Parts: sequence; structure tokens; C-alpha cells
Amino acid sequence: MKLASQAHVHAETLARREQFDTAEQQRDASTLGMWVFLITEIMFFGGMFLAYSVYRTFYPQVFAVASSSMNAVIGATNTGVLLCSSFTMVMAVRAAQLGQRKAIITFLILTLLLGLAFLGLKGYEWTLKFEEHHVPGPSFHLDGVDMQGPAQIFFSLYFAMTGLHALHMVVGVGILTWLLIATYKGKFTAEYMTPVDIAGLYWHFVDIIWIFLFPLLYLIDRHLK
Amino acid sequence: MITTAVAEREHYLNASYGIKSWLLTKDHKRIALLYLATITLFFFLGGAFATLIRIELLTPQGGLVSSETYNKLFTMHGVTMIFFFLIPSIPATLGNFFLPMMIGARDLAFPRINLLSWYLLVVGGLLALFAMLAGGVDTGWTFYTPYSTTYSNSWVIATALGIFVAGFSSILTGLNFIVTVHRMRAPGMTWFRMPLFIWSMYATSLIQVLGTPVLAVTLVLVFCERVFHIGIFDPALGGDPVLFQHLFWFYSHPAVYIMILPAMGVISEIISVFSRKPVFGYAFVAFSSVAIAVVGFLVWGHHLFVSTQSVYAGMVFSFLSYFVAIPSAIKVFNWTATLYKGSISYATPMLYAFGFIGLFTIGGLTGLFVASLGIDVHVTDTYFVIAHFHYIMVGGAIMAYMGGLHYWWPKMTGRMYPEGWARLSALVIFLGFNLTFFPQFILGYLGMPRRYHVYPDEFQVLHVLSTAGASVLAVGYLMPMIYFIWSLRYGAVAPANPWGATGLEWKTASPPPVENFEETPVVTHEAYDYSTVMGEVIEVG
Amino acid sequence: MGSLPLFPEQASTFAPEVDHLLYYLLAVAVFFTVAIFGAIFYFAIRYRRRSDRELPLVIHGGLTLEILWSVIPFGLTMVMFTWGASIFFNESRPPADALQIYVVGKQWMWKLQHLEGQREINELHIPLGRAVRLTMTSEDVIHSFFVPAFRTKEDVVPGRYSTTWFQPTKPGKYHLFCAEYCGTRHSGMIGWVYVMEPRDYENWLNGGAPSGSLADQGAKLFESLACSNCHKPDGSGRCPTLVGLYGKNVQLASGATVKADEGYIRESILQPTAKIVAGYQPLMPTFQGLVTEEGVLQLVEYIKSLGPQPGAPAGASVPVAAPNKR
Amino acid sequence: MTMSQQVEHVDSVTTYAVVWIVLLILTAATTAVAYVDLGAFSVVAALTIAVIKMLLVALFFMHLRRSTHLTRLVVLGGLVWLMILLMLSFADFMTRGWTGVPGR
Repeated sequence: MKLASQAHVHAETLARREQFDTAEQQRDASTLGMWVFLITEIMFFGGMFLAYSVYRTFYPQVFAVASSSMNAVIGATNTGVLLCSSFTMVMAVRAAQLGQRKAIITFLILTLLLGLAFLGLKGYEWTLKFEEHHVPGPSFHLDGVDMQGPAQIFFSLYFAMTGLHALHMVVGVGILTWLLIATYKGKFTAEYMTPVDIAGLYWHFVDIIWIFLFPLLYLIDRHLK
Repeated sequence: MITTAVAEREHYLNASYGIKSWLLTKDHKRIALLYLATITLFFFLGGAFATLIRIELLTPQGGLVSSETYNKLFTMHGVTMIFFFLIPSIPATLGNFFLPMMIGARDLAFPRINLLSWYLLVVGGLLALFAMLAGGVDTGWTFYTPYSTTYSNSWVIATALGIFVAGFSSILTGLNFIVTVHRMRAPGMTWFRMPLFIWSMYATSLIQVLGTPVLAVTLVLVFCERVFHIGIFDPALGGDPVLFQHLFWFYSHPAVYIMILPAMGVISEIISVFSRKPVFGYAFVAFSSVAIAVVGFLVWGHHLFVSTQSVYAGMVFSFLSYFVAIPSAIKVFNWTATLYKGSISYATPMLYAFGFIGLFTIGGLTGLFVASLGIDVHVTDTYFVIAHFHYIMVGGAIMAYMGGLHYWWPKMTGRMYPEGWARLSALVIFLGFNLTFFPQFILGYLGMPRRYHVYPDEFQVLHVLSTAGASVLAVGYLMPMIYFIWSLRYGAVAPANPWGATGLEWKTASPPPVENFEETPVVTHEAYDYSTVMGEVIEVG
Repeated sequence: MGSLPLFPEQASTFAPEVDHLLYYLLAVAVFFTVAIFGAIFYFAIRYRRRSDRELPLVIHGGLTLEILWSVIPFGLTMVMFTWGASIFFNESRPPADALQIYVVGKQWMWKLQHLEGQREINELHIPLGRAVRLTMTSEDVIHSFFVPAFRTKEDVVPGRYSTTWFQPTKPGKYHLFCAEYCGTRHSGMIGWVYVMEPRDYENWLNGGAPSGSLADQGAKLFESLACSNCHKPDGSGRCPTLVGLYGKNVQLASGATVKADEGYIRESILQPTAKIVAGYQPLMPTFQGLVTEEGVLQLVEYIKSLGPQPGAPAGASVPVAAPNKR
Repeated sequence: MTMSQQVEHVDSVTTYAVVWIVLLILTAATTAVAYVDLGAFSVVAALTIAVIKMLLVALFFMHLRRSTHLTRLVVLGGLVWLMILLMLSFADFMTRGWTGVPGR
């Protein structure tokens, strides 16, 4: 009896799982699930945004000096890279809606490359921090402030926030790779492209987090410098 | 699937065999049983820690174990019971099993994620277990900084990691339930026809999804502070340990509602079935669940009244805390009113429900004490608080969990439990519980601080009473363990609907088939319409 | 074993206030507990199932009842809130003439300093009937200063000052507990508070052989740390004068003003550049690591003694800059 | 309830491209504005631009403008909860020191 129902399911559509009645129900459920997941991510980063806001309120000058020590060019470039990747991602979703397999692959590869570029730049920036002694710890030193403690807090937050953001990017790159393989195998059609769609939601969300991190970490009162 | 010879009906338990058919199952019912086994293990582990604590406290001078060990015992008791038993207890077992069935679905929206949730709990549990075996952790389950980040020499990292992983189990369960309730209801199952258990599971899921990530990130920051020596809460750098407390309690206060809301849902079901009446004020009970979930997020600062939080914030949080009291009171009154002119059966689940209402009332009312600033300054961090939250979590959540297990046991296993033994155990648990925890209210008001290994002599009598109660309680919990296992083999075979209940889960065979229902049910009645089941033959096992 | 106390002693002005609120709460709690238990028992017996086939009348609910049992409890809880909050607010505002005592918590002991210079460990002697104000900090983790007989408790947090106060009303010896879990020997971080008749207290104060008053000790420290090189009493130094600083509003370079309380003075010693006084340069080095929490408290008391009250001993002066965190 | 949402509608490449260009311009704008002394308004400007960028990404790239009410409710819920976390915490941090008693 279970076999029979499974066979029935497989006949209707390859991708639909047995707990759903229709493909539409499945797509709605998956999309809703991803959005709910994204609000958990809002709260996850929210905890760090709270810590950031509190310490920025406590130590505004230190945060301004520390922020101004960051390389705004790298930050802005990375923001641009990530926005471009969001554009290519949405183009991949669009291609999936239209069932254009080759276009999906092209745009996914572009997104993947841009994502990797972001991570590369990020890694480069971190190595700079090590050279500049801006990594919290015994050898930490930031010029221009007397309060090294709060300055360390700024960089602790910097590493925690960008680190967890980068971790999300790494996960995103993994998802894109999987999508790429699945697309190559022809798993997606104009009727069934939910994974591409919800992967897009995730990618854009990670982009949005960066949209906030950029001004908050790199751009505090740079005119003071 | 490979059922053979015998004319036994195929159901989810015998549809396939072998370890793999369980460890790789996507059936929400089997996953529920996996959870049941896992959390039962953790319950007895946490219970063992509690037993050692209570024995230790028999004498004021602390002869049995060292201070270091004692501190690890209460920490591991808290960690085990909260993160690996209470949080997953009702949602992951009874919720997992019955949420899809009660709304007429074949499974949860994401069965593979459901299985993943279980694996995450197991991995998190193993990490915590590893920490315990490797030497234990002594920070208290609250992980207050800077003790946890700088001063403790115990296995904080592994434990925090374990809780972090288990947190994702909780998040994914909540996510799965939310989507399932929104997208998987059977035809005709409108929101206001849903059983109240579903409402409370939905409200619980909201908390899991919105609160748990904040705990997760807080633990990540503690982790980073210990491992990479960065400083986010470190007072030596100008960090604020009270910020940690805000972040921690933003989750950990609502987490109390993750434990108690599902319990309230179970009680609504039981009270209705065993007085054979719809729950009085259905809409009020339903919305009070959502109200508790929402308002529960606005009150965390009442854990910080003496923490050097600002006086004004303290007042705001105290004020808001009283808004949780109202929906809680509404529930208690409505349950009691449901009994009025009912047809009240004394089956075991109902005895647990009576016990729940009584103990939750005491727990809730003493919550008013600790929400009141003037009193809280005196009683916070004393045994008064210990007694208060055990009345909620043990007297409330675990009583309901036990009640729910008895209520749904016939459906889950196809066997009836032995009624006489079960009633006795309910009574023993109720009495043992009160004897254990009521003296602790007095201890607390006298000023006995919590987490004290050694204590002044004058508190000993009350501690001895409490320990005596704990031994009764332990017997009470062992009894069901034994007769439930016994019933699997020797219990009477359960009919489809032994209690004359109206929920969809009772409209299918016991135990249910793999697909839950022979065909998708169509709902035409509101919940708890007992006139619809009176035609059915009701056999009480 | 043997004794079975059921109610704590009342030994401060707060104790009866808190207990009266407790009685109100107990009355409400007992009333509802009895009502709910009673109703359950009564209904369970009166309406027990007599036949397996009986179907009770359907009752869906009643709006009046729902409103009634929402509004009445709400009213009762608002009394709890207001009453509790007013006690709490009093507990957070020590009277101006309170006897100042400084407390440092560390794993696992209480170190207390009197203005006259006496130091105590795990013991606190105070006079009957006089309001006592504690300014507290911790050297390591969070502790909590708890005297059950006084119904007061306040956390003692590293990196900042916290304050509590009480006015003892009954001579005797009372438990002092650490109420915030602080590590291995948390339960050993206990002591006694001795409430003495004022005359006995005077005797006790004179009985010790302290090395001068707390302010004097602070003055010595002030000299030995060379603070007086810059902070001169007449304000002629490179740094602001400290005379009359305590309690004043200080205009900062950032444009903000800050009240010079204990927390501000502490921060200014340990984190001098956090709050720069308007018109001065951020020249002062940090004294973090050079002076203990107790030493900082002595300096604070010394600077307070330079305060506005007319009879204060003359001394060097200079304020510093910085708020209440390291 | 199971009515489908956006997927039937495919946005044009032009729409996406315009949004993308605007996003890049806003990035340049937020960088530039950080070098101008706006006093306290620096933060306001930075956050306003960030919020606009977020809305553009969410509405167009994440198709929020064509999504169901439920999805919007979910997003709104997430933001409201973030505000609860921030604002009630700041109820403490902002009012510290109001009594003039250290630690209260």
C-alpha cells in the first residue's frame, strides 16, 4: 500500500515528496520554511547587533577611531561584489523560472565566483588585521586611542560579526555548488525550481546582513580622521 | 513493508524492521519514539544528578562530595534537564507524533529536517555528555560571565557547543511545526477547529524560532571569548557582564514558556476528553497561548532586578511581567470551568491534569512574588526561586508530559497501560513533589541561597524534608518507567479510541498506519464535539 | 538539626515593609490556591462520570466570566507591582546622611572598609538605627551581597560600582551570604553582620588600631602615586582640581555633563581618557593594574573627603575623567 | 491557502538591472557620506541608506513585493522581535545613572 502510493507520487511529479498533496503545497511550504529560517537568522545576528549598539553607545570615540582604521576601500569593494552576486543570483532564479538551464548554470557560476571573491578579499583583510596588531589579544594595539580595552571590544565584535557572516557565505557557496550540480543534472524545470528559489532567498539575506555590517563597522565618523 | 504471514494489521511499528529502518526513518511517529528514548535517558541522567544533590544536602556540612563536584552536579542537572529533557520533551515527542495527526496530515512538512533535528539533539547531547564524563562543568546552567569566560576551569566549551547544537534541533522542530500548521492542515481543519494542543504547539514554535537563535549567538560569543580570548563581555576590557545576562535571558525566560505552553496544550486536551466537554472559552484559551508566547518575550529583565540593571528598566520589566499572569490565569480558570457539569472520569491522565492545575496554580502565583520588585530583591537567587520554577517545570511541565504520555500511550503503542498502577504513580508523584519543593519556599524566604554546597545548620530540617520528598518522587518516576515497558508486551490491546476522544488522531487505528490515515480526513466539526463520538463503541481498557 | 525556623528575622526598616507586601501576596495566593483546589475537588466529585454513555451539556464559555477573571487578577497584580516597585525604589536611594562603607568581593571572601580605617573580612559591624550605605565592587566574578534579615540583596559586579543600603532596627548577629554563584567555594563566601548599640559601635571603632582613616589612607596613596603633581588643590596644575568635585556636575570635552559620583571617579582613575573634562588635555595615564580595587576605593573616599562640605580637610585636588567602567 | 505566489510572474531583466545599479550607487553614497561631518546624523544617514538597500533587495530580489501576506507577516515579525531585543535592552542601558546612585 505504501509502495502503491509512492508509485503514484512518482508518476505525478518527480520532485514531490509524499507528505504533500500537490506540488504547489510543497513549494509554498518550502518558501515559508526558508523565510521562517531567515527570521531565526535575523535574531542570531540581532544578538551581535545589540552588543555592537551597546558598546558603541558606551565608547563612541573609540569606535570612531577603530572604525576609521579599517580599510574602507576593501569594505566598499566587497559590498559591491556582494551586491553584484545578488544580482547574478536573482538572474539565476529568473532563468530557473523560465526553465533556461544553461542560463541558470552561467549565473550560478558567476554568483559563486563573486561569493568566492568576497571571501578572498575578506581573508586578505583579516591577514592585514594580524599585521596591524588589530587582533584582540596580548599583542593588540590600536593607535590613536588610550582605551585599548574598548578598542579590543570593537575588533572582537568585528571578528565575530564578519566571521559569522563569512561562515554564512561559506555555507552559501556550498549550497550554490550543490545547486550547480543539480542543475547540470537537469533536476530543475520551470515547474519545479523551488531549491533555486529558496537558495536565492538565503543568498540575498546574507547580502542584507552585509549591507548593515558595512556602514556599522567601516564607516563610523570617518571625517574625524 | 515486508510484513509476512500473520494476519496482523500493518502499522508504523511493524511496517519495516531493523536498525536502519529506525535511524533513517522519516516517519514523524518513529522520530517521536526516537526522541522519547533519548530524552528519557537524559531525564534519568538529570534525575541521578538531582538525587545526588538532595542526598548531599541532607547534612549542612557537605560530607558526600566536594564543593567542586557539588557545583558540577547542579550545573549538569540544570543543563541536562533544561536543554536535553524539558525543551524537547513534549514538542519533540508528543508534538512530533500528534501534531501532524491532529491536523490530519500524513507527516510534518519537512520529514528529513525532522530527522536531522533528532540527530542534532543526539550530537548536542553527546557533546554535553562528553563534557560531563571528561570532568564536568561548574558554571551553573546560566553560564554567567565573567565566571564562564575567564574563571571557570571546567568543560565550558564542550557544554556550550552541545547546547548550541541542541538549540538548532529546537529551532528546526519549531520551524517544521510552524510550516506544518500553516500548510498541511486537512480540508476543513480551520484555525478555530484546531485542537488547543495545536495552538499551544504553534505558540511554542514561535518562541523556539525567535528566541533560540539569540541563545545560540550568545553561546558563540562566550565560546569565542574562551577560545580566542577576544573580549565582548570582559569587564577587564570595559565589557559589560550584564549585557550577557540580557542576551541570555532574552532566550532563557521565554524558554520557560517553551516548556510550559506545550504542557498547557496537553492539559486542555485531557481536561476536555475526561470531562467530555469542549474546553470552556476555546478562543480565550487558544489566544492566551499566543499571548503568553508574545508577552513572554517582554519580561526577561525580571531576572536582573539585583544585577545592577537600571532601576527604571527593572520597573518596566516588573510591570510587563504581570501581563503574563493574565493569560495564565485565564487558562487555569477556563480549565476549572470546563469541569463544571462535566462527566468527569478519574482516568490517570485526568489525575495528572488535576495535579498539573494545582501545582501550576501554586507555581504561577509564586511567580507573582518574584515579579514583584520588593519581594524579588529578597528571594532572588534563593531556594524560593528554585521552588517556584520547579513548581512550573516539574509540577507543571513534567506532570503534563506524564499525563500526555498516559493519554496517548494507547495510540502510540497500541497497548493500554495498567490503570491501577498508573493512578498510584500519579498520586505518589504529586505527594512526593510537594514534599520536595514546598519546604524550599520556606527555605528561600528564610534566606537560604541557591547553589550552596555547605549551609547554616538552622536550614537542615527543611532540607531533610525536601530530600525525603525527593526519594518519594524518585519512586513515583520509576513506576511508570517499569509499567510502560511492561505494557508493551502485556498491556491490553488498545482500541482505536479508548477515551471517547474527538481528535483526528483517534479516528485512525492504534497504532496508526504509516500514512496516519487510510484516506485524508475531512473535518466538518469544531474541536471537542463529543456528540460525534457517542455513537462509537467506547471501551475503556 | 532540631530547630525549625519558618520565618526570617526582621532586622531592618525594609524587613517589615517587604513582609507586609509578602502577606498581601500570600493572601492572594492562598485565596486562589484554595479556590482552585476546592473547585477541582468539588466538581470532580459532584460531576463524576456515572455512566460511560453520558453526554454532558455543551457549555462554550461566557464572555462576562472571561472579562471578570481577567480584570480582577489584573487589578490585584497592579497592586503587587506598585507596592513592590515603591519598596524597590526606596531600596535604590540611600539617604544622604547614610554611613558609608566600602565592600570588595573576591573569590571567596568579603572585604569591607570603614571610613575610620577599620578593615574587616567576612564581618561587618554597624551601629543600630543608622542608615548604612554600601558601595561595592568585585575583583573577579559577580558576587551578590545578601543579608536575609535586612531583606536586601545587590549584585557586586567587576568593573563597576553598585550600591545598596539598609537601616538596622535590631541589635544582633545576622547572616551575610554571597547570593550570586561565584565558583568553587561560593557557599563559603559567607559572613556575619553585627548590629551594635551605637555606644558599643563607638567602642568597637576605637578598639582597632587602623592606619588612619580611609581618607587618610587614600591621601597617602594619592601622594605615593604622584597624583598630586598634576591635580593641585587650587587648579593650577595641568589637571582639574579635585576639591569639591564629588557630587558636582562635570562639563566634559565631548559637550556632555556627568555627575561626579563614585563610579565616575573610579573610571577616571582606571580609564582616564574615557571622559575628558572640558578644557583639559587627555594627559593622565591609566592606573589600571597599579592600584587594587580597595586602593581605588580609598582614593575615592579621599577625593570625596575633599568634597564640598565645609569642614573637609584641605588637600590636593584634581579630577580626572571617565565614567563607570574600566 | 495553497494558492501559489510569485512564481507565475517573471520580472524583467531591466527591473533587476536597475535595482542592482541603484544598490551600487547607494553603496557609493553611504561611503561618501561617512566622510562628511553630519554630527549625530551620520548614523541616521548610514542606517537610512542601509534600510533602503535592504528594502530594495527584499522587495525585488527576494520578491517580497509579490509574496503572500503570510510571508510579509513573517518578515515583519522578525523585525519586530529584533526591535524588542534592542529596545528593551536599551531600556536598561539608556537609563543607567538616572538615579545618580552608582549601579542603580
